[in-house]
Amino acid sequence: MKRRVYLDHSATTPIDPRVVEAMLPYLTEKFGNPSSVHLFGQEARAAVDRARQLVAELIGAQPQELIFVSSGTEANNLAIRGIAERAAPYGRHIITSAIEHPSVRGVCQALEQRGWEVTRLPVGEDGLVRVEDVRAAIRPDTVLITIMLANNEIGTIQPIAEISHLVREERQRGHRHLWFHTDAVQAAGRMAINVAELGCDLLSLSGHKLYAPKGIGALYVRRGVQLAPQMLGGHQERDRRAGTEAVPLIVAFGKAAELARQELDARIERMRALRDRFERGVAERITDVVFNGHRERRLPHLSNISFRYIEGEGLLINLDLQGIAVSTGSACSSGTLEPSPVIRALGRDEELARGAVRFSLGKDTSEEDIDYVLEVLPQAVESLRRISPLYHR
Amino acid sequence: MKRRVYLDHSATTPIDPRVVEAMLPYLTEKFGNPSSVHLFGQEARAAVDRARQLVAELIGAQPQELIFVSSGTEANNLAIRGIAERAAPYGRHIITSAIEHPSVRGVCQALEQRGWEVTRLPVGEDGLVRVEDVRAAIRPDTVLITIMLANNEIGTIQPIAEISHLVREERQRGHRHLWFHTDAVQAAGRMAINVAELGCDLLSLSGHKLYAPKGIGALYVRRGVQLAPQMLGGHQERDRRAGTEAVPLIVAFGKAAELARQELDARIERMRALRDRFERGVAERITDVVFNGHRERRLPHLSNISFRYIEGEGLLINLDLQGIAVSTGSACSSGTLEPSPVIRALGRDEELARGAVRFSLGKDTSEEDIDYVLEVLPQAVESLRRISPLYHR
Amino acid sequence: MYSEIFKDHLTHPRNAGELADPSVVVEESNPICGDRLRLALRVCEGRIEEARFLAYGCPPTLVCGSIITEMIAGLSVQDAARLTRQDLLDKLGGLPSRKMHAAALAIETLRLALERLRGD
Amino acid sequence: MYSEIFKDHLTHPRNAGELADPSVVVEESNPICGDRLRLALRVCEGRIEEARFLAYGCPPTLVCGSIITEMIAGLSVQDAARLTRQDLLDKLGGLPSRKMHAAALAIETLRLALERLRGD
Ligand SMILES: Cc1ncc(COP(=O)(O)O)c(C=O)c1O
Ligand SMILES: Cc1ncc(COP(=O)(O)O)c(C=O)c1O
Ligand code: FES
Ligand code: FES
Repeated sequence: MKRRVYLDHSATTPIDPRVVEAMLPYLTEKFGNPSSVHLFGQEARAAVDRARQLVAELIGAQPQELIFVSSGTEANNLAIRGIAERAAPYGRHIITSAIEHPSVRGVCQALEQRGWEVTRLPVGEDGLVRVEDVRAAIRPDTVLITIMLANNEIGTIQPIAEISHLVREERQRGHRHLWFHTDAVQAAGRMAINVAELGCDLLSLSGHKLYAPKGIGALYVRRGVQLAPQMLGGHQERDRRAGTEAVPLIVAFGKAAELARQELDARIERMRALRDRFERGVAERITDVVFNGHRERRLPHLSNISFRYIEGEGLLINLDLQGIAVSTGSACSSGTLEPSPVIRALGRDEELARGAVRFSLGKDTSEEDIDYVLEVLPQAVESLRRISPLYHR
Repeated sequence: MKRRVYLDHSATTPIDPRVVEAMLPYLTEKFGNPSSVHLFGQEARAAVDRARQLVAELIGAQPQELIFVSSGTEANNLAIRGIAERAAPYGRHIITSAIEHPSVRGVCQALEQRGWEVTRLPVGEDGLVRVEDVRAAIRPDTVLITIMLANNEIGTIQPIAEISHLVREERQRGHRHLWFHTDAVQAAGRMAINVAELGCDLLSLSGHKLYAPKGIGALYVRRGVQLAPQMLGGHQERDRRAGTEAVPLIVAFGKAAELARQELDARIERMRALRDRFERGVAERITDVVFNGHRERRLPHLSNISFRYIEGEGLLINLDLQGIAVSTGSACSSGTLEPSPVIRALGRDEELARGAVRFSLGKDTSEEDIDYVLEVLPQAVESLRRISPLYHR
Repeated sequence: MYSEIFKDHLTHPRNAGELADPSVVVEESNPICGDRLRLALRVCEGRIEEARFLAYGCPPTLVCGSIITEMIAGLSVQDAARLTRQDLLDKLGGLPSRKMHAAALAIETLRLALERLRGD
Repeated sequence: MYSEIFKDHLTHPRNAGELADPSVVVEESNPICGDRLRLALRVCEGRIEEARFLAYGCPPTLVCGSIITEMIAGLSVQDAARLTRQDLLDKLGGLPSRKMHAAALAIETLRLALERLRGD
């Protein structure tokens, strides 16, 4: 069979074999329910505790500050709805950005329908939120700011520490009921994360973006922050998220977090070098391309490119038939007709928004992979352009 | 090492090796995100579709009537909150039973705190809800009845089909905004389930009770029933539950459901025979015991016994130290001081409630396992009774 | 998700490009999503001798352009006018429901081209 | 969850039962949860010669009964009166916080027994 190159690590990552190995005992003999008092249960409980420690270490948190949930989407839902439910008596205004993941966007929209006000901050052409815009948007009834750490389509890294600084100033001025959440689902494992340095109150993670299986995520909740639980009827996760713990997935997440922490620098260096080589290759070989997102302040594994005159999905399928997996916009929002709202938010015209393709590398992407894509991509673009009426204008 | 006998299958089950085998490819090479358009994604999508078909077949449903969620707890939350949110304009009264799982109890309680009224039907000494009590409790503003199919502590099987009959009569009388949910988490794989025969509108399932891993569940929602989604911001599960699908767990759940359907009769027969042998052995060897729950209308794998004069947890640990895993009450409600509300609901005094122990068998429990327990249990009970002041009264 | 024929046309579009001496050229854009299709026909004695297309948009739009030119090349104008959306769908092995309007665009563009011809 | 000493006392309780000729017998019940502890002491010349217990309730209550009788056997009444909850906890390897009241019950029952003795 022809070469297969997976360049869609922003959608999901393959599971690291060391992670599979770590979770395997919990899929076989160590199957206890952590709530059980007997040995089987205690064994499972201990494994969950160890994993919690490892995930906490990835972001510089305390283990008891983490709540395991089923996905990044659930982490975002829990964070925003959990704060909103508690904070409603103090105000019903939320500040967010125009380029959040659909799960943040969706929850904010639902709150809007219940009478909340939502300010969606624009981003510049570089895909970055301006701290000054955040400052200007804060009102006395603002209770939550939710701005992602790194974007999932263009990889831009938002000035979270600076926004936290603002939030602390506000609090000192007596604005006590103001919380700050950041969605770090796309960032984790691709940049160093330290909650103390970021200064946020809540932070979302998802396992399957860092070589753990799908079905597990976590929400960091800074000690002292009160959150209304959204899954009710059980004492798990210190009464903050009911339901039998997904022990094998939690163990896997722990192992993946440990590896991500240990190997972070090497992964970043490798991915960035290959990504830059890729982008240079594209710039040399293909005309009329626009690179999306700030050149420096972005994740090292991701390259978002708009190809003029053509539409991304045709290119995606063309590449797929040649063994190369990429994506247009966010996998989660696919199935819709609208061109990516993220690329539109950069001020790009509709043609560039529809022509945007995301190439996202992984820790195991090789030079050969990139060379193969550089070989195939120009022809694929060319063949689509040849049939485009826009190209023949 | 000494023999280890796991008799806590109601808390969780070991994963069937055939289930592990089925899911393994989705933990390794087939890691795609089902929302992705490329081949990796389509492969994952196809696997999810197949699994959905298999789970649907277990309960006689159509695949599109199933929503995959992360646990039985989430299924119950989604069912009750999802209906309540939609139905609120028509009434704010719920009927439930006194012996529901904490996840149903917890959600009902939370609704009560928001101004809903909840009628909790008692059960008889046999642990069964009376259909006449349900009839009498229905009011014009009743929008939801939620009564479990089989109880998790004593295994009693509620008259769900009869209650559905009532609900249909009510609807014919013009009471259109009335829905019926049943929690079948404990029942699935231990009795035949057919949603057409049961006649319910919603039904909850959990993978880890039928030899699939923890972290996956499903909610059956009869075609046409409108449910407000609780996890927002993504098109997954036909817009009814956002978040990247837990593909390996879904595949595992599908395989486990297939096996449960194929082997159901044999499993039931085997477990019932061993359970009955166990109960006969206990009755012969130990005095002052009370068997809890209706003798016939109950699941075949479960035996709940109150040992007079002693407390369950001491017995649990004593048995655990001899390699036997059992539980007191529901694993999920452990960590509290209150004696099991389920046993209390049967009208037992507090001593019997505190002395209740649940023995729950699995499809692979053997005669030798039971014989070992019958050898160890009488001594353990005796040794605890010897130090009990109640015994020396 | 897509049929083999579909993929084949996507990677090897037939009759792509422009005609040196077209009898008619029309370009239509889809009001729903902005996809575009340009058809150029050379007709001689009531028969479509050559057909060329250019398309911009999602894969179904591109493929419909390629397939429809293949279907009409050599047909009489009358026969071409009788082609339906369903004929096109049958040929390309179906489309997901949310992409049906790609086939509608192709048929509509063809209809317009034939009308324009008659009008000349 | 529980220490080795704890498990050992649970499966092999020391000094369980009643005394034929006790100097004092007290039975206390825990107001929080209804657990019960009965202590019987035989005291001779200010020294606890023998101690027996009976207990009903959760494992910590049972174990506290067993351990406290072991701790006080042979002690002078004065020394026994000086035993604290912490001494007991140290001996049994700690308790989860929600079970601390089991140790409290044991100390309280001992205190009452010694008081009753003095009162006689
Ligand atoms: C930035 C961001 N937030 C949230 C999510 C949702 O996470 P999950 O796929 O675990 O539901 C994603 C994944 O697509 C993401 O990239
Ligand atoms: C009857 C019943 N309902 C719901 C649940 C909760 O399911 P899960 O453990 O998957 O959250 C359980 C499991 O303890 C149960 O027995
Ligand atoms: S997106 Fe409308 S036809 Fe292509
Ligand atoms: S339950 Fe209170 S001390 Fe045992």
